[in-house]
Amino acid sequence: MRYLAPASVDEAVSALAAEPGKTGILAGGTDLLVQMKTGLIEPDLIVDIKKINDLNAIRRENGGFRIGAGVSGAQMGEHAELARAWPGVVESVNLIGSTQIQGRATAAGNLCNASPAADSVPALIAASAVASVAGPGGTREIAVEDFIAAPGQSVLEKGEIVVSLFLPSRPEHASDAYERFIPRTEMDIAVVGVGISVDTSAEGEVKNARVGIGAVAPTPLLVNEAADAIVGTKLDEEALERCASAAMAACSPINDKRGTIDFRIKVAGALAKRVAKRAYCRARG
Amino acid sequence: MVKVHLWSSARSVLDGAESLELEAKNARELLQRLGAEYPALQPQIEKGVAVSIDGIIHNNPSFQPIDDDSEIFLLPRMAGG
Amino acid sequence: MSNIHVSATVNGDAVEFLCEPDESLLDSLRDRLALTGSKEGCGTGDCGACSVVLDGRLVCSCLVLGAEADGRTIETIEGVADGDDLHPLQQKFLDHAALQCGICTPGFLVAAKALLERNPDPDETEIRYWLAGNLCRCTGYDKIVRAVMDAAEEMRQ
Amino acid sequence: MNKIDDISGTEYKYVGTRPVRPDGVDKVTGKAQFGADLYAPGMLFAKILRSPHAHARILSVNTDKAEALDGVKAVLTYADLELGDGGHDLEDDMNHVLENVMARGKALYDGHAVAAVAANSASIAKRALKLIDVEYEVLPHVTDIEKAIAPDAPIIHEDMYTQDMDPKPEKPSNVARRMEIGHGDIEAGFEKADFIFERRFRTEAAHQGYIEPHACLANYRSDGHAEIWCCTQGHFMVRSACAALLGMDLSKLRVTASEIGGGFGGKTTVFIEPVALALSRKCGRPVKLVMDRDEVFRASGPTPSSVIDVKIGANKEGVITAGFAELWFQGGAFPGSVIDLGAMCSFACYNLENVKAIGWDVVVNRPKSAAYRAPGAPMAAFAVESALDDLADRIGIDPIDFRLKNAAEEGTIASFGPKFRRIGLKETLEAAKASDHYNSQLGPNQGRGVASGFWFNFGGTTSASIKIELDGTAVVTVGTPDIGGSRASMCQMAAETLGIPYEDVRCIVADTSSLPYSATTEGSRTTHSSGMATVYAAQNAIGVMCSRAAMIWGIPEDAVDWKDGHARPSGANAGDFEPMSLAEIAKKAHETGGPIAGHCEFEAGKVGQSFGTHIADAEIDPETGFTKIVRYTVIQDAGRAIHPSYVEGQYQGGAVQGIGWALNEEYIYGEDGRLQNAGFLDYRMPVCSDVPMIETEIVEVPNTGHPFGVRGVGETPIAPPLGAIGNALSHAIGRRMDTIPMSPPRVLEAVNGG
Repeated sequence: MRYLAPASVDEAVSALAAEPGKTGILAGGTDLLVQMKTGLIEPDLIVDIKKINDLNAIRRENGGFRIGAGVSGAQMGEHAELARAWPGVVESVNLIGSTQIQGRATAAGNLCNASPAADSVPALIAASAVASVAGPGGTREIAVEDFIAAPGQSVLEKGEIVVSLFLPSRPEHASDAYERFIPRTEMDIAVVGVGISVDTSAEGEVKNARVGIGAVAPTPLLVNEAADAIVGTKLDEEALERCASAAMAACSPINDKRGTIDFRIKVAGALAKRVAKRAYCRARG
Repeated sequence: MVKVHLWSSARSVLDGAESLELEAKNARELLQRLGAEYPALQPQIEKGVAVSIDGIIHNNPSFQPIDDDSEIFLLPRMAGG
Repeated sequence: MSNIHVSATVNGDAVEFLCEPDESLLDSLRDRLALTGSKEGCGTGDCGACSVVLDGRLVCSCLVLGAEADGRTIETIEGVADGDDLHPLQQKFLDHAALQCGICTPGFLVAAKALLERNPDPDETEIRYWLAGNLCRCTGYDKIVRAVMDAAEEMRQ
Repeated sequence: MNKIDDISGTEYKYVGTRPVRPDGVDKVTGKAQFGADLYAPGMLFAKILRSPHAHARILSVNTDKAEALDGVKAVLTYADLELGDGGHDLEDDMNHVLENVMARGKALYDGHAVAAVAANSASIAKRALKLIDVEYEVLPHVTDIEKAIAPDAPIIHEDMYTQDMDPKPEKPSNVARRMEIGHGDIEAGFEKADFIFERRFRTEAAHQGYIEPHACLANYRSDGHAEIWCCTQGHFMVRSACAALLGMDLSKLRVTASEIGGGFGGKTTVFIEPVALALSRKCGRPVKLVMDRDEVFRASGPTPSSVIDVKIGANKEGVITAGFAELWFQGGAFPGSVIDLGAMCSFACYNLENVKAIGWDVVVNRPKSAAYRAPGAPMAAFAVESALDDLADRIGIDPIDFRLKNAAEEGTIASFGPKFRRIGLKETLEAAKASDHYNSQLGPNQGRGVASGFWFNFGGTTSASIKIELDGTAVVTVGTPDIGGSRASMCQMAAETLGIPYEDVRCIVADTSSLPYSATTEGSRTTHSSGMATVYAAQNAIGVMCSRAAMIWGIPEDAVDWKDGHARPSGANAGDFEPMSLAEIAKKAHETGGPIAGHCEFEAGKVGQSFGTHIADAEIDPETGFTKIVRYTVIQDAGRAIHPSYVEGQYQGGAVQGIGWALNEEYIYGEDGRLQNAGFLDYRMPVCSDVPMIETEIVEVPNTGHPFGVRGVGETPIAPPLGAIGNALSHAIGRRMDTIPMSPPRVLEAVNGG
């Protein structure tokens, strides 16, 4: 295996494209190195992107935020403006694993690992986040909800890397939240994860909303029916029930070592209500 | 003579009786006499048996003294963790 | 596969070592630099026994490549004490019997030191959530949390 | 043997205090050397090839390509391990140990070792494993107890017929053995009962969860002598087992115990040490073998899983009239699960006129189980303590009063046979009843549970020596590896007996060539047995020092006695001379006959059982089934706490292991018979933020058989938690929980009336 730490995106892309064998992109490494240790993958080339300076920054852009692919969850949590604007996205990356993991794991890496239960993806979907990708054929933008093709598989072509994630600007009275269910209080992979973003009118009516749900289908889901259930309401109990049942209806989970089908569906409903309320309260300030 | 209480699955050998009488001055002698007089118990004795003398359980019974009024219980050998 | 030459700063000392490209920083510290204080409990970032501080950031050294350490600074358990003077955390762990077998203790001390450098007055909940990535099977965590609180109080004086 | 005058119950200078452990500095500075921390010149790295099948015949193992790989120095198959005689001092059947260390013709579980390689680097060894061609004939498997005992179950050992059955079975089966204990007439007892509780309970297998994977370094020299350096609870056991498995003379093998990163019973047998030694013998180089975490889960020694039917009858006054339990334990692919201990523990806490427990030892396609802290007790206590809780509700009696009314005490005929000597169960129940915790208010969705537990505690073969240095300090040498801080207790007991400051005593754990045989650190025996041996060895040394003082004073030897660290003339010569301190005597040692030392080698007996009672408050989230332990209290009888901090540490550690087992820890096997959660991510042990502070209360009912009144405390703490938390959740939900672990899906199902 060869290890490369290029200084520019172009250098990284050409190295990846030129490699005939298997490649691995190293940002935080908290998924990649685990898969290498357990023999799941044996790359012939690893490209470490952390020496490419402009991937390690969070910058304001058109009122939103451009988060470099090398930015760790801990750095996102320490960025006061980002945490104020997108508390849901920030708490999703600050729930992954432990303090030690959050010091390394990146939102982009979490997205590229393409796990159905990825913590950051439901929140990124709710936030209408867009991934900027560079590759041999140039750059392109991919909405996060279209990024994951199947469990463990993204839509990236050979030689492509995620350069940054863009979170759009926020109108007034808008906010988001993320919560997941795990049997312990830390360290587990999400059994169910729900991210919800809402914009509200001055009077507190939900103008529009987006709901992302993880670990209940082969890929994290954008569930429009759950969002529609609360648009035009002030999040009364009835709207929350409709949102919960829409969330449950969208689930097609499996039985595995982390949860049963019935359990995941019920918890998805319960979490949808809680996360909607939290996002709404935050939006109302 | 010493009164020896057996654990219940061993009692099947004595068609249900809970205890028996034996001549023995120490644990080793007791087990040798027991195996001689009740051959059906010999395999279990060889595999390992604990002897409780007046409430103290000896996992590797040997020359611990036994006197006539000692309360003797035979138990499966015990391992700990 | 050919080895990679790495020069880094470990506990304030300049070091150089060769490592295989897919070798973890934990293996480099232990097998190349004979710093066996960091321990491998799982190799997958789930137990925290290999915790080190990399450029000021608390990480699991089993989930960092040795090659990544080039040009960077690393602090391990061997650097926590100041020569023979134990760090207050080390002394409090002993005073409170906050360790039994001691295999997880290096990871806990490195993680707790990183916490107190960020937040000199953490409450019980903050300590417990910050240390949630460090598994201990012997103590049930009670005396570890008390030792960290006690050390924090002493260091605040 | 020295005469022990009964000094328990008096106040001491060091026993009962909380000094800093003598070996602590190395452990907090990262200098302590654990199993994987040793390197040797010319050392090779080894890896083991493990079966991916739960049950398969091994038709052939072709190692040619692996042996040809550059950097590979030795490849091992089962043919390299031939059973010699020896290992008679061990409880395990050496044939089973041999076959478990490396498959002999049949892979019996996912992870069963099939071959091993030693090479210049770990990565070369790993690549070599892929070049070993193993031809398997996959067979049907079974990993669940109830399926394994069904008539049509696949048979794991064609030659296994259930022992101790009447009549003798003709067909082989997966049931290795039946056992039974008890007294009285349970049918008559059930007749007299006004209330009867009957139910089946199940517990899944759990792992000890020690953070240090098994690790060893073996060095077989050309002169036929060999050394092993490994993390283990018993290096004398490792020596006996390895000598037996390699057909070596015991005297040619020397084993040194490294620091041990947790064991809890899981390191009381051998898994990789014989493999490393055999590899070293093959290539004449030191070989280091360290397990990965997934290997620890798939191929070390978890607990049995269990199925337990309990039936208990009690009358209106709250007296238990009959207790019956039938327990099925699977001990993995080999006979020898701890079914005896489980059956014997089930009713151990109670004074029952009519009691019976039947136990079945079942084999399945899972790794060979090993001990896990009071092995068998947590499962049995979960079933019985749940039954008592249910009966108490129906009788309308407080759960603690119900236990007090039936509690075992001095003179009680134990359900497993002998009469109890003085024990402290009632004292723990009284303390629980009076505790602030038991009388505090509960919040919404919360429930409180109580449970009691017990462990036999052991003595066993023990050796210790103590030497008095010229500078008046002392070094205690014992043979029991120090897992939980026992070196501190040894130094306290030695200092107290010798009458010198605690700081002047060191304690080391000697290797198998430097101390006579000493049994493993297990069975909560270390502070009891090594402690006793340390006191006798110290008294032996005191005898020597008294004779030296007599020589210096020119008075008869028996006219000197010892008090507060000084020799003093006594009897006719009392007051003739100023008392002479240990330091003064030690300084003149070489003039008065040579170095001063004492030793003791004996079968430690006079064991005192340790009883405990726990209180657990649990809060559930009815919408998700999440359970939070909001308060937990451990009350246990230590006889006499030598070092209260480390006694509390055993209480807290055992409680949190119990919390993990009760709520989330389990072995999950797929339909393919493979372990699905072989890692700390999905084998969910409690993390720091999962649990509250664990409150403790040390009850002290001295064990008069021990010089300082010690009762071993290491194992009892894990017995009550499954029952206490099961009862707490049953009250919070309003339905009896009967399956461990009580994970969120199961709690949610119970909340929704499932």
